[in-house]
Amino acid sequence: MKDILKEPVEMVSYNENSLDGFDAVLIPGGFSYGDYLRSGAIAKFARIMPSLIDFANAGKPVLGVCNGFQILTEIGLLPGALQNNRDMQFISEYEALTVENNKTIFTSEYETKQNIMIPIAHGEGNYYCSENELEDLKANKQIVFTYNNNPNGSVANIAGVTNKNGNVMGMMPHPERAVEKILGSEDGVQLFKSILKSFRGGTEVE
Amino acid sequence: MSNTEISPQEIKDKKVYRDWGLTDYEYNLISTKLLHRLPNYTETGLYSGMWSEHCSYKNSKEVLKEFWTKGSRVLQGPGEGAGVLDIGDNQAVVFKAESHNHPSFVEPFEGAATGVGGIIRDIFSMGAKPIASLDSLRFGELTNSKNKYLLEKVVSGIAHYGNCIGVPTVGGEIAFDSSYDGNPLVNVMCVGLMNQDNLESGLAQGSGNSIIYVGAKTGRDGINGATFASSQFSDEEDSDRSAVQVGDPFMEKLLVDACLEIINQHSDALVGIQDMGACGIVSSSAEMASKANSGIHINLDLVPQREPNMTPYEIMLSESQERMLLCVKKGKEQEVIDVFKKYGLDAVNIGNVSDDGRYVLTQDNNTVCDIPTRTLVDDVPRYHHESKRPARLDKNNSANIAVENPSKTLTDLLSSPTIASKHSIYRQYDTRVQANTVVSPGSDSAVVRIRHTNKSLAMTTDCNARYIYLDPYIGGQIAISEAARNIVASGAVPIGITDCLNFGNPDNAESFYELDQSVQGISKACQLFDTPVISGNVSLYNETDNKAIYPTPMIGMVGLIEDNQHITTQEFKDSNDLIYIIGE
Amino acid sequence: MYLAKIFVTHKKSILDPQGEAIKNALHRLDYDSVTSVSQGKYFETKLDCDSKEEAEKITDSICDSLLANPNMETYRFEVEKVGD
Amino acid sequence: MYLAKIFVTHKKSILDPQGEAIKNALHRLDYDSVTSVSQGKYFETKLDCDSKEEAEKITDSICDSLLANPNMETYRFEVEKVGD
Ligand SMILES: Nc1ncnc2c1ncn2[C@@H]1O[C@H](COP(=O)(O)OP(=O)(O)O)[C@@H](O)[C@H]1O
Repeated sequence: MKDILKEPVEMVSYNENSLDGFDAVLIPGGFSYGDYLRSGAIAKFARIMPSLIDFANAGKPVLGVCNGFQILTEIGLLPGALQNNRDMQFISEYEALTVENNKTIFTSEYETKQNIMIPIAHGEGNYYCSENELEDLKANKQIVFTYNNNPNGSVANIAGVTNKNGNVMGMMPHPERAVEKILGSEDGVQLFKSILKSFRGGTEVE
Repeated sequence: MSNTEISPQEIKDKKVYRDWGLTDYEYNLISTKLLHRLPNYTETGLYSGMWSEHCSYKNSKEVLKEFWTKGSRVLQGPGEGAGVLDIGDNQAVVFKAESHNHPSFVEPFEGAATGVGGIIRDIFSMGAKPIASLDSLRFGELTNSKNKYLLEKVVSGIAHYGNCIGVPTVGGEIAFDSSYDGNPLVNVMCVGLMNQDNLESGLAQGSGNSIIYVGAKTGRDGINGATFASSQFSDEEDSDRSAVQVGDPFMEKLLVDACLEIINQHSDALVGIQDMGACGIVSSSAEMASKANSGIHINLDLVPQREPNMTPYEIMLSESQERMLLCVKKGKEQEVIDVFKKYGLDAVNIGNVSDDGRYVLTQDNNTVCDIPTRTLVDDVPRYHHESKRPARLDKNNSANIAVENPSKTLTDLLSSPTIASKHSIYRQYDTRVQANTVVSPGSDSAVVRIRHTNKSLAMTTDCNARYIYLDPYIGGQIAISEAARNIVASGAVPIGITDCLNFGNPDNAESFYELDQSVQGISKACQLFDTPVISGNVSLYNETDNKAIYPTPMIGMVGLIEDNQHITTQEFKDSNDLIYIIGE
Repeated sequence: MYLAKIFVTHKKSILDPQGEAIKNALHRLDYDSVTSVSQGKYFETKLDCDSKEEAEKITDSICDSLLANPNMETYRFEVEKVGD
Repeated sequence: MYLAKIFVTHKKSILDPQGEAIKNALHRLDYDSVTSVSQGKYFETKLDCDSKEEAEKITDSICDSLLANPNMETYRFEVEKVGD
């Protein structure tokens, strides 16, 4: 964010208890608490979490990537759960995704059905939700990204979903690792531009 | 091994020291020349660990002297946790490789994982942020299900540790040959990046300064791992289970962050820092003290312990993972301990530096060890080995290979596991975490950019052991040349190497010849490529039932890319591009 | 002191990738008589409580909040009194 | 058809980072009465065998060769006859 879009960002420790003054929250990947037990299971009790839930319930944007997605499902801000990959191996790979819904604050800079390349790196990225939940997700257009070649066994090829309100999104692929040409893809940049654009009441971001 | 300690006299009479790997000659040297008395149980244990090949290099020092270690970029050559090279702009690259062969055979997942953890500690103990790791693996043929199992577990162990701690595994190499049946090789290399001002060393000096223990508690895991690593396998030892160490990458992540914070922000408090690797507390503390001609006094009651009733021997030789030893200026202890506290890590002042040169341990107010520090580190005998050229080298080695059906030969070659794509392996590694990986596995060498500059580092591991087997001297040169070709092909200039010398028993004159000659070949080639040897590791006794592995000196090479425009990858880019073959 | 033995298992309706992977591995090893495998987690916790009821209450609450993910898992446990 | 319930647990002397992490999390959540946690695995397998003895023999062999890691883990199991 800081390097590419020249926007100020700050790291907030899991041990703090306030998110006052922030416009948006990104919960990054990485293995919180060693991911013992289940990914995200222990992190959901970090001291910052109640503030995060308030922040999300106030309608402000929250994006969870990879481990961040797992945490958001664990604390109930997003439906479903993430379980072990179908073949039980960690997978690190560039994956082709389809943008299913570009009417969210996270995806307005993409075209619907646009194909993008974003890397994944996870061992527990196999998205699961019940049939009823899946019907709801579809009906509310909460499915934002799908995999073109489902690498991990996710239900309905789901790679990223939002909450009903559309202000909380979780995704297993790493858009923040696809923001520079030198690293292989810039397809993640539009996602961050979309968020900024929504703050600025729809003004384009350069 | 029982916990009831036997008396010094019994150790001598029953030659118990032999079970711990000390020879009669070594034991007599210790008792008659160095101590002028019989060492007690604890002391004998400390000597057996410190005088093992793994800690002392007593069988390989003669050979390692031959390595070319100079060069204008060298800020730190062999001898510290890792080597350091100047890459300009006041920055430095730090790297080293380490073998974890024996532990990975006994317990492949944890053995490989803790190998990664250990090499990462070597890197940040120098003051560098670990930015990438690579591996170099050898197994027997995959037609054997035990080898398949080892491969699967080793790869997932490396993946687990690297992925959890957030250091990308960006490359490596792997080959299969029946000579590694029963003795796989698991070598890992780590590369770090630092500001030259932060260069640290493993020193304990200044009488009265404090020795601080940080990280995981000490348990009985891996006790005597180093002496164990230096003795031959036999089929019975398959069931040896005492040496299993379990890694905790999350703890290590905290250790990295906390130690780097101390190095960056509290350097005036810090005298020296070293990781506790092979032979745990004894090797780190004795090496740090002997480097500064200091003595050291440790109170074992203060060492954090995971299990009750541990003996001094067990505490000192435990190889529990994720532990560091620091020497901190008197009066600054709390400042340092507070930083670790913030990260939720145990940090305890367990002793002090002294100026009497003695290595003193106390437990329950009893002195359990009091010996000159230098006898643990500097007085280890160095062995000169007989070298004999293996007869096979003088046989007519030329082979006539007639290819009758080229397309079949091609598909046969491509489907042999050693040549086939390694995608199924490296897809399990998080190759891009930290978001600096420009070229991930699948090309010639990996490329990791240096953020906020226009520069990058290229890195590769290589060794074709068959060439070394056929001609150790030329084979050694070929290994360096192959690594250099991979580095150059990615657009970088080779700047230095690390190595892991995996060989058989040096007492076997032919094995020793292979070691000696390949080191000379490597050294010669390094001089020609201007790639000094700045760090490395030796793993001897890689034998099963007296049959040695192929001699396998793994080379880890790093290159510098001064302008990111120069980065190139392996694949063909466009149709109609011309293809050239360069060279003979 | 009480000992709780806790079993966390996959809900039946959900595909269990671990169980499947193990079953396939067993078949490759010629254990053909194995017709199904499910893998769950097994915890043993020691609790310093005054009564069995209290230990059960705490165990239930721990399972609910941390040890099991109610979206995909169910749990059951047994509590017994033990020495020290 | 037989059902085997298999418990795989950590050997005592071996570091158990998972158990520690869970215990620490529980203490942060003020479950102070929990004095120790160890995490193991729990399997249920169905076996199509002719006798309980045979099912037990196979289960033992499966544990030994695949489900438990003899370097770090121990196991125990119970086999019972079930329908279908
Ligand atoms: N064990 C491994 N771990 C990670 N990457 C590997 C491993 N083995 C091979 N690779 C990667 O696969 C690619 C091809 O490797 P290799 O066949 O050794 O290439 P070369 O012969 O050109 O050196 C390289 O990018 C290398 O880093």
